Amino acid sequence: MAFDPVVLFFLLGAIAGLAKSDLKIPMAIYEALSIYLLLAIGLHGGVKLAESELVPLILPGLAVLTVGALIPLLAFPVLRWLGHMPRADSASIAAHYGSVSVVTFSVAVAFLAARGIDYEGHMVVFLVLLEMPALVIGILLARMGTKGPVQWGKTMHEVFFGKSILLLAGGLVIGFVAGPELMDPLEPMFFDLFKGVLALFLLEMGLVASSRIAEVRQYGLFLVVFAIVMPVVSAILGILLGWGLGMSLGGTLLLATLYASASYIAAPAAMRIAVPKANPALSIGASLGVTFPFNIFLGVPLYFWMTQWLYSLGG
Amino acid sequence: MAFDPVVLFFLLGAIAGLAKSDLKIPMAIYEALSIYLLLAIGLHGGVKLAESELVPLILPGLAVLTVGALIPLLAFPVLRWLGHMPRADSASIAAHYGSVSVVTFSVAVAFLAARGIDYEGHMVVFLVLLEMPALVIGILLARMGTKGPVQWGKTMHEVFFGKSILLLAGGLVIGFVAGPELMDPLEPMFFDLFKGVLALFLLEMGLVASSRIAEVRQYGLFLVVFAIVMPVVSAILGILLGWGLGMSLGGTLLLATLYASASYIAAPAAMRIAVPKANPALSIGASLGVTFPFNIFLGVPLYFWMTQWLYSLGG
Amino acid sequence: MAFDPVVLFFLLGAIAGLAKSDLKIPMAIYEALSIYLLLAIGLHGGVKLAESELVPLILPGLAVLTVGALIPLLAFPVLRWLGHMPRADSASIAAHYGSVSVVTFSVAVAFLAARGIDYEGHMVVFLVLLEMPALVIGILLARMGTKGPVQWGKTMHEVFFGKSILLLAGGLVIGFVAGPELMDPLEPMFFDLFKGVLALFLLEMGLVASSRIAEVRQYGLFLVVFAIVMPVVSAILGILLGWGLGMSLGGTLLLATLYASASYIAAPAAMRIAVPKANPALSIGASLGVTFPFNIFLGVPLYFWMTQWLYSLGG
Amino acid sequence: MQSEQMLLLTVVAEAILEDILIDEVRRQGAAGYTVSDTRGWGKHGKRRGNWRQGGNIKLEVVGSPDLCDRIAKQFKEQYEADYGLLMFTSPVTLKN
Amino acid sequence: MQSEQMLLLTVVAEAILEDILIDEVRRQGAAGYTVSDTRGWGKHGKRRGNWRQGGNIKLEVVGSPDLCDRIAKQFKEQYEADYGLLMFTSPVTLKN
Amino acid sequence: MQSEQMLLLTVVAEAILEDILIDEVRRQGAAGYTVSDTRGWGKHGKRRGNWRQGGNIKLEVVGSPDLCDRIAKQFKEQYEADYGLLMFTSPVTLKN
Ligand SMILES: Nc1ncnc2c1ncn2[C@@H]1O[C@H](COP(=O)(O)O)[C@@H](O)[C@H]1O
Ligand SMILES: Nc1ncnc2c1ncn2[C@@H]1O[C@H](COP(=O)(O)O)[C@@H](O)[C@H]1O
Ligand SMILES: Nc1ncnc2c1ncn2[C@@H]1O[C@H](COP(=O)(O)O)[C@@H](O)[C@H]1O
Ligand code: NA
Ligand code: NA
Ligand code: NA
Repeated sequence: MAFDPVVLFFLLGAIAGLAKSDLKIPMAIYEALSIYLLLAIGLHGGVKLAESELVPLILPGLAVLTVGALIPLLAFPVLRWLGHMPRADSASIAAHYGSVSVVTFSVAVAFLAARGIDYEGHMVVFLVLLEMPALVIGILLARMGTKGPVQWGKTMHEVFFGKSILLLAGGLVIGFVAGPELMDPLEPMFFDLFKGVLALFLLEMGLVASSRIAEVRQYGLFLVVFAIVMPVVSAILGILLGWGLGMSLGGTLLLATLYASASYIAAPAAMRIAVPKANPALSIGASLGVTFPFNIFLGVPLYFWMTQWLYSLGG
Repeated sequence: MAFDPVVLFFLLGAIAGLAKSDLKIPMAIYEALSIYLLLAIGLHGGVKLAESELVPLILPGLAVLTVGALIPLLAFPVLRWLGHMPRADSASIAAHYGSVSVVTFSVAVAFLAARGIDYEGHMVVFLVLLEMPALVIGILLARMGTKGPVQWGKTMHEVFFGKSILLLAGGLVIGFVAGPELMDPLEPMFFDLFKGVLALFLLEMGLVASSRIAEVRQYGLFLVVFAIVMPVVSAILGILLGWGLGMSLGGTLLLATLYASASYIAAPAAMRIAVPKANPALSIGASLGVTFPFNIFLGVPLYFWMTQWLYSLGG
Repeated sequence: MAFDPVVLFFLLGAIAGLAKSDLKIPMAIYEALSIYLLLAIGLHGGVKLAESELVPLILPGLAVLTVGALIPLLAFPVLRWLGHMPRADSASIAAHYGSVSVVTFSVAVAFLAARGIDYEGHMVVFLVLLEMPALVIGILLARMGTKGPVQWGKTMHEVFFGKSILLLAGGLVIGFVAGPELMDPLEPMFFDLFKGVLALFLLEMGLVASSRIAEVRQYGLFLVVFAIVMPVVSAILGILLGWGLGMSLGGTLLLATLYASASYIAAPAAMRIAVPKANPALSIGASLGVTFPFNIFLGVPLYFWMTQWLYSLGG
Repeated sequence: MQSEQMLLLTVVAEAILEDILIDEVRRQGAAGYTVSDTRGWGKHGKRRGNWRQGGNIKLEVVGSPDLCDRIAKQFKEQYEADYGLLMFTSPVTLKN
Repeated sequence: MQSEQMLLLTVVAEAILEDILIDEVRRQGAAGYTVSDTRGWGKHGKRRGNWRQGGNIKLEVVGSPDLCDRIAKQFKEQYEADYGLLMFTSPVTLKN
Repeated sequence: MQSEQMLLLTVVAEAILEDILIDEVRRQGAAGYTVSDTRGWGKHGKRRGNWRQGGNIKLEVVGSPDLCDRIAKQFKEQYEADYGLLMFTSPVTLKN
């Protein structure tokens, strides 16, 4: 299997982390790279969206949201009763897996680009939409059976005006309003450099993930298995739905990847405020230390292979 | 009116700021973006200058400087006697409005580029020249009638070797010495990315300006009105002068924008040292919270419209 | 002599530093630029290497390493007995001059690119190989005649997993594995921007070097003379070896530059841990304050001129 | 401010709490506060500071013993159970 | 340095004053100083630290009570009226 | 932790020592530590903090007088001769 070079940067970062190298991406750079990626993905989607019709998207959008909401509801009981995990942790992890990862999505986009496969521009709209509901469900799951007020105001604010949603949605609107022509002078920055920035970000992700793997190991095999099986199950849901909605091959892969991916930017921040009893090392460890590398190395190619197989039947 | 997408980034930043989003551009990135913009503008001008003759610029340069020096002398009495503001504040604000804003200039450059309108390469020389004199005038205005020594040495050093002048002038010289050919391998960095970096910088400017608007509101309507009327008056001076000097349409727009723009990088630093009694919240609030957004959204198109109108008469 | 504009950025930085300007490159940006340069040089070399055969490189590689190891062994006695410097300092400085500078190498690469001269792709392999041995030799030289355990583990770890080697070697492997085609989407980031990033890095180097020059002056003329003569001697070794090995003109210039350059990223970190008695102001002052500017302004053109002269004889 | 013995209250906490803690400090009537970015390690594990919310902040408030006590008590009640938190006071002499 | 009781003088001030304050500290004969970047809020409003000069620095000097007094007095005279400034001392025991 | 008088040990040192010092602090049995980036000047010259290893770190440990003494003694022996280093303690009252 020929890996896309970007995922090799993750490997390099992970090696540096495991070898306790003095390589460190400064915090300011990490923040800047993530701001760039969120904006660029948003702008990209906005420009694509400007070329498509919006009304026919409403029903598929609802379907994508509904199935997306199933994921945390599926994950929670597994974690709670199969994994014997505390309620708060089960809810928080479920929220992480119901939400999405922009970087995993970006790797899948790069995967398609390398193969010259097109996809629907509104996938980025789905990305924005899918980020939030799982967080709300996770908070509700955590609250059930406990008392005391949940900091809803603060939490909803954290979610809606958190930088993830704000930059994705903001980029989407700017790209949409401006359209392809006016965006032209911004292309060298936000399109041409995209994959290079992604590579640098993955380097840092490798550094971080390597420290998380050690942490997640403490919590036993169950969580590791969950962090691998859950995304595959979610991806299958995505493939079936994409196929059912008549989406393109590329679009279906992206939907599968969205479902399969677990959040580690928006979800941790929101859960830390709304579900303080949940141990963040567990959820970030699973999503960043296991699921993220699984997805970019094996998951995306696997989901692609499954999608192709299904589409070859249907075609 | 179709806005250039770069100004939409300002809007996005302002929304994030007003909504108290957790989006933050790290200080190191802000510093890096501003270093980049100053250098790139300088290099750009230097390369253009390398293609033009220098001697015929001396007289127009003097005219541009002289009229530029009028602006703080005009602003000061208005602030002092119409606005009843303390001497120090009147002088400091006058200095801010007499000096120039590199980012406003950049937005006007992008405005011209989007319309395919050319301009004189030496405009960047004017940008460098106009940055300083207003600061000196402001300091003198603040000193009149007070006693005690002014920290001239420290202040002049702050101005001449402040990063603004240094990077602009440095870039100008490098671009001029190297010329278009040798600059070629630096183009992807300093030219192609220019508008993208400007967009990111405007995102941060929006974040900052949103916090300044609240502050300036405290000081009453007078300052807000001043921050809108003053740039229009200055722009008109610029348009008349550009027209009188026989400058091109593009060049005249840039001169008007220079006069209309108010400094918020070099001036605040110099004034804080040289006129400590002036309240920085007032001057930065007016220049960044009101004049800057006014200029990029309404001012530049307005000055362009006025210039076009004048030139259609003359032609 | 028409200077490449990138070295003018060094001059601008040095002027800013000497004039005590408030221009500062934030630490995070410095770190990011150096990470970029190391990675980009590695990737560049890897892609070039993917197009060449590896086996015939083993013998020349050994020759390059052997001659490279001579340099610190030559420098040490000069410093110790001619310069009457303490053992620790002599050893540490010898290690700095035996190791290599990635930025000096980059300036030479840009020098060749501007002249359209090609070079062997495996030069970057030599760059990686030459970084380490001199450090080990320096440590051994410092230990001779003293007692107490050397922190070998810590030091070797510092060297092998220091960010320099890790990013260079990592980039090399990624570029090699991916090959030119898969690297294509990474080109805008890692190739097109290379010279621009180098320019910004040199700006910072100028700022830093200007503060080092003052420090090195304290230590008298001997060190300054050493910091100029030593690189020329090393370069001559490199030119003769390159010529003897039948390398191309461009390759020989790069080899000469590698030998002539002195480390200021990897070596200082390793020496500070392994030879704590050595005064870091001495070694960094000489390598960064004198040798680095000497090399980029005069050295590289001089070595090129010498190489050309030799090759014109041979040809 | 100068007559009475003043205390410096130092709070090290997860960076995500910055805005909440600051609001509380202002509500309790402090005359000011100072914040800086830090990293560290404690009962809640390692805080590397790789990114903003993976690090700690240090919040410092100079105030009367009573004010510092009130703030510390409030923080202890609300955040000690679930968040990384270290709080201590030390006597200081104001010089302005 | 160890015999006498030493003080730690902490100065929080607008970042633009960094070089001026440092020069003064050296002129007064301090053996060293330490500076870090901070943000905060006080009588002069919010100092967000979005960019270098929109933030504060914290300057720390370990020295004799006399030295710390001299420095603080000088700063108070020159900068308190017009700049954001907080200064306090606390007793410390040197360990090297 | 609250019964006994606690000390805050502050160590300012060259940034390259960060990992080594931290390992030692944990080995000596501290319950935690806090690190921040600083710059400064002292006997070993100016530490500008232009890049990571050209600056200083400040390492803070709250612990018993005995622990702080042990750590300071160890650092003094191993690093004072060759590295930029400043160490001092001050009494603190834990609030959690
Ligand atoms: N004994 C200590 N000395 C210094 N800092 C500490 C100590 N204990 C905890 N901290 C800091 O407080 C943060 C939270 O502590 P904890 O709740 O123990 O994880 C840690 O990440 C450290 O930065
Ligand atoms: N009571 C306080 N406690 C902690 N820090 C303070 C306090 N008052 C002021 N500061 C800091 O000192 C800076 C200047 O104070 P001020 O002159 O009151 O605006 C503020 O921005 C804060 O960082
Ligand atoms: N008297 C002092 N007050 C505050 N900080 C100091 C003092 N002396 C040294 N330092 C800090 O400790 C570091 C190392 O000190 P030194 O070993 O004296 O060079 C310096 O770079 C300063 O950051
Ligand atoms: Na998901
Ligand atoms: Na103006
Ligand atoms: Na060398």
